[in-house]
Amino acid sequence: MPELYFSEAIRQALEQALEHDPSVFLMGEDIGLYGGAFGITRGLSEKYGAERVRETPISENSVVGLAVGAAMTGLRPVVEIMFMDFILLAADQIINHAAKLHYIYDGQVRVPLVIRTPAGAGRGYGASHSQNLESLFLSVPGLKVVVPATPADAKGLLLASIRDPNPVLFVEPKALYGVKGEVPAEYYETPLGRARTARQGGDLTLIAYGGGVPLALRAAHDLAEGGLEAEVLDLRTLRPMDDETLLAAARKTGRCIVIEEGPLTGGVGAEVAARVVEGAFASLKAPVRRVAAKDSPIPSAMTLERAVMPSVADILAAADRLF
Amino acid sequence: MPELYFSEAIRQALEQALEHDPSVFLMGEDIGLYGGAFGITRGLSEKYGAERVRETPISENSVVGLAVGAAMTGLRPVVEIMFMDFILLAADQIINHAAKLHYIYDGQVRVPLVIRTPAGAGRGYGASHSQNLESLFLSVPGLKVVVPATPADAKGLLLASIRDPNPVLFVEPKALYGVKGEVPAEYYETPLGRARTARQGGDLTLIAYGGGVPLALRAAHDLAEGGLEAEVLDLRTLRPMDDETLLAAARKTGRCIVIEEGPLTGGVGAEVAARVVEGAFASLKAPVRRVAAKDSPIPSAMTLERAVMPSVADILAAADRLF
Amino acid sequence: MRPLLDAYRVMLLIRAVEERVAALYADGAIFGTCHLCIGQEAVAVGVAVSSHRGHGHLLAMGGDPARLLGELMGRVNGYCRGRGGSQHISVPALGFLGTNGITGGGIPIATGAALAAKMRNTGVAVVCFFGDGATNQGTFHESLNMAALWRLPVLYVCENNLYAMSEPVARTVAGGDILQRPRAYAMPSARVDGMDVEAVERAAGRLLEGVRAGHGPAFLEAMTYRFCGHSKSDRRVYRTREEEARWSARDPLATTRARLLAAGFEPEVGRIEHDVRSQVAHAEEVCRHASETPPGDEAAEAFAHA
Amino acid sequence: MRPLLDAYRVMLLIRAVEERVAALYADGAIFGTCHLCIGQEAVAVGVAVSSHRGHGHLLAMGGDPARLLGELMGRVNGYCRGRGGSQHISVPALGFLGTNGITGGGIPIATGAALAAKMRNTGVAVVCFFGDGATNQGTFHESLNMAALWRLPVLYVCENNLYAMSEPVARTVAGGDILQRPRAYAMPSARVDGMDVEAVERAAGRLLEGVRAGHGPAFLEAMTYRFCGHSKSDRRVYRTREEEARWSARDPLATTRARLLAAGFEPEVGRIEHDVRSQVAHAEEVCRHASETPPGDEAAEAFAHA
Ligand SMILES: Cc1ncc(C[n+]2csc(CCOP(=O)(O)OP(=O)(O)O)c2C)c(N)n1
Ligand SMILES: Cc1ncc(C[n+]2csc(CCOP(=O)(O)OP(=O)(O)O)c2C)c(N)n1
Ligand SMILES: [Mg+2]
Ligand SMILES: [Mg+2]
Repeated sequence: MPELYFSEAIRQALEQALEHDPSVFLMGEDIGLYGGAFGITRGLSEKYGAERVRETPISENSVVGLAVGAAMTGLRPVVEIMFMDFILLAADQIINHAAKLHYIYDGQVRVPLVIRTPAGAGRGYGASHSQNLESLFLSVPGLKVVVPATPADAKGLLLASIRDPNPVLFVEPKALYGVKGEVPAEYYETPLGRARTARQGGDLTLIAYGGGVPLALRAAHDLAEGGLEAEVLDLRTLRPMDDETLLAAARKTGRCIVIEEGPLTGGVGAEVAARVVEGAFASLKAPVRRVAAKDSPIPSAMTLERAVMPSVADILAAADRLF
Repeated sequence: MPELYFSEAIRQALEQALEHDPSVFLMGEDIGLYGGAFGITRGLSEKYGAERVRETPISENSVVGLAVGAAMTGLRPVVEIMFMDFILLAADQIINHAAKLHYIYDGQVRVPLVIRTPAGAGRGYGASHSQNLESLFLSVPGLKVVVPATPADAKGLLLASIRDPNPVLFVEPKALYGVKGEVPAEYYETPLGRARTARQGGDLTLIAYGGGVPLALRAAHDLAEGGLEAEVLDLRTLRPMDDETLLAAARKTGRCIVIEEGPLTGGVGAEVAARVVEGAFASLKAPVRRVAAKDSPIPSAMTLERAVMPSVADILAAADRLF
Repeated sequence: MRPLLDAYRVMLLIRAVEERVAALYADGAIFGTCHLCIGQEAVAVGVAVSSHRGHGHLLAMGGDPARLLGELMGRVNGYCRGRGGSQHISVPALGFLGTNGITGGGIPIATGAALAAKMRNTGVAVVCFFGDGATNQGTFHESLNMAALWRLPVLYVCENNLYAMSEPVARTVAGGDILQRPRAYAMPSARVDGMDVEAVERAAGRLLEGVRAGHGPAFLEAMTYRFCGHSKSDRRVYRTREEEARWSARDPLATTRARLLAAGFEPEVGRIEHDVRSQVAHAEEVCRHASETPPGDEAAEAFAHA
Repeated sequence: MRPLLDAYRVMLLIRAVEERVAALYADGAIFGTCHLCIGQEAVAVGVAVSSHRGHGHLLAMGGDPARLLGELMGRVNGYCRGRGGSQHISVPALGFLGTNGITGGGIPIATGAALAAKMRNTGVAVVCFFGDGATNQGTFHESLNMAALWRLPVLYVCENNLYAMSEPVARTVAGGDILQRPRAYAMPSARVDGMDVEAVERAAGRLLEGVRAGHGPAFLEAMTYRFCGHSKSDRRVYRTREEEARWSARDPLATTRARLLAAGFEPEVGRIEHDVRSQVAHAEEVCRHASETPPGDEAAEAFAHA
């Protein structure tokens, strides 16, 4: 199977979607010749033209709003928000419009819209270019939230998101763009709403998603050297969350750590912990622990950014407290 | 002590702040002669003038942005966002700017800014005028989130919010505007970050805030008739959350229900549940249960709105499952 | 005069429905809030994406008064079975994309529908309604800029009723002239007396011709007035009774009726008035007999299923 | 010629610092990203709320190159000890409210500072910098509208460098003329050759006079060019080398230097060049010796304490 970078897997998904479905089109800032800030769309405007790879002015809220209108009337827009931080400008169109219209209009319309956006820190870009804001969107009824952790999932989940009849927030951990993995060449969809067991283990369960998954796997590796076998669950879709797989993984070991790159308070980990407690209380041998970023804006200096972001050491420390 | 409506208590706080501190001023749509959509600021522009009770065009993001700039340079703006739903338009200025500047500018600036906004359903206003969006703002480092549940707290917490050196999101449950209670006439501040025990009880703990508090108290009343004494905790400040009081209340009974008016998934209840599990696991006799709105947009029809919102019956049903 | 008779029928229907809405609201039969467009009927005739003040637009697009009233009353016969309510009604089958509770929220959506129309080559032109207040929202500018850049088939119609809730245009629109805004994007624009239905139709028709011909978006400002308060709780302290009287004297219904009578259409006018009265009475009857919408699995239905 | 000599010194300092920033970034001594203003120095001289491309503005306001470099390098001597980085530097003590990583995000903040200046009667006028691309953000319009309505003391300076990242103005600004935008709010405005520092100072001075006199906001569009890529990873596929060469020929530093030499200021120019070189070398030295900022209790410091 061909090996692709995570970023290439996304580009391939976009290309196959454009090829496969004439109603798909892309919108975003600098996504044409320039190829987008992370080069994801490089080459696509040359192949599919400026109509279907539509560069926009810097107007995030209305760009998403236009996509909502286009999605309601027969197209499938895929919007790139250059950095997830900028999505806050479009919060109104996403939450008050895209996510609600299907329900409040009693099923008469659908809003098949994908918003792709790179998230996360690790590059010293500072507080306005480094956030993981997915937890803000977790509480929005009508919106799906997807975060891939491998190149193969990046492609399959993106294709499934584009075909989904709902608005989907597709979060791309930018730290993973440079990760390589096997990616089937043909068109395929990886179903939304299903978690993936990334590693088997019977002693404790590490629940992660996106950029947290490689951290969890590294921690699992270290734990194994100490004789503890960690199961690693990759949530993949945060909403709808795969309760069945999540609860089975939690019950299997009774000891859980939830890992995320966003800040601790009000994070995705809170929701996971609450679900695990509600659904697997009898099996729990220890409190569900959360490993996340510190509750501060993301600083730019490398020393500070590292201190604020969650680490393998944090996971190991949390694991220690489970036994 | 004089009895005031919740809405009057807020007006009194605004009036005393305007009187007490010349750097305080109000901004918002229709807050002048009209008195704001809910009449909260009625009479204030007549008394303090159009400069300090400043009506704005419909431009939520920039109105908050102006307030950020004014707060950085010596004033204490209090912005009214007419309905909490509209705050999504200002998410960028609140989250990317107001909440971050103090930290990223290394303490050189402060942003003492209050955003008051009415939240919640129950009036049939429909999906764009009924949301509880506080859980979205719970995960924002640098932002305080306050939700009063009584007239006395509405006044004291608002005055404390206005004097706080940080941006504060002050959520006003609109269903409570018409509730009466004793309110001291003089200027006073109720400290942020401290929960309040609204009712004592040893059998189970109901943890609520804002409009969830009266629900919890009604449920506690019904439970008492069945012989169960519920403690009712009013969180008052969601961020920073009063862990000490919260955990003590959870440990006291070992049986907890968290109640909120916003939707279940990704809600404030998730954070509370996660904290209780992390901090009071050994005392828990049952899983922490969450009672919240259903995970749908808020419908307008009364029958549907009622079905979607949390009820006393929901709390009683959750309590049943705790024993 | 056939078109004017048709216009009169639609305007009268709008007025009659709005009056019943006001009465039903006062009786408690309608829950929630709603924004009446009484006085502004002349603007509504002929057009597809609306604002919070959208009952008239929907009726002008051929909406069924019974299904509109049913929506406001939360009945199963409502266009959205009461899920939406006054500010969130959509009737895609009529080309009515929807009312919108967020001021300025519908403007990019309309513009996106125009983008889709252009990309799909459907020949459709979109009409987008909003008020003077909405022109202060960032989305207004962002959307007009994109529409102009991409020559999208959309006619923006600003119903300038002199106030955004209680705030007069002079205090919210810098420079005071809304038409300077589309002009900043080099967009063709015109102002029209919004109380004169024929003038509105002519002006809109002229601009729509250009839009349909592929010349890109256009902008129409219709000067109008809302006869009632902003919403049901409005005490109208921000304007004088004299100003209201001046505008009432220009009631578009009265003007249109007078024109028709002067042209000898008394029998037709009588018939229309009778028809509309019974149509609205019937609509209300239908709603009173329709059941309130029973809740289902609302959370599951927040998502569309494949 | 004293002012021109001063201007030359500042511009040279900006250029020299930016060149070191580029080199340090290439060496890995600067982490993250940054947007150089090389080519745009002429615009920066004299002004207080900035954009993502703000090093020059800060230096022009009297910023210390060592503390600027220290910020980019994440050292304790940085203005914000590295917490902010290139796009989030504030030096309130110099009246420099801050750079801003959100395109258009600084515009309402500057406007709010002007509101505070007016309400507090401080006599301060605020200058707000942003690029052509930022004029497409809703905040731009919303803020200009409020500034004009309330006659706030703010000068908006649009550095039109023909591109927003890779997107040329013709493809992002409908009608192509940015000055039509402030005019829509009846705001005094002017366009100036942004490569000519004297012209910029004159034009800004003229507009600021009105601003300071209480006539309300004004708008200056400075036509300029960024000589480097948008940020460090930019391959500049969207513009030609010929275009770049045409603009390079108008390098504001070279022009200013030539004027000074022609006026016989060779010794002064030499001294300035020597001073700046050693100032920047010294600044870099200071930073290399400063320690990296050690983490503290970052979460606790997210809040201000009373
Ligand atoms: C984002 C947002 N802000 C504020 C409101 C509250 N609101 C509803 S209508 C209105 C006035 C709108 O004025 P205009 O656009 O002139 O329309 P009109 O009501 O006059 O028809 C306001 C402020 C809202 N619904 N949405
Ligand atoms: C809200 C937001 N959208 C997009 C970006 C990414 N971005 C940074 S600078 C820039 C271009 C800005 O263009 P312009 O305003 O002309 O300034 P210039 O870079 O040309 O100086 C873009 C798109 C951003 N930082 N913030
Ligand atoms: Mg109006
Ligand atoms: Mg530019």
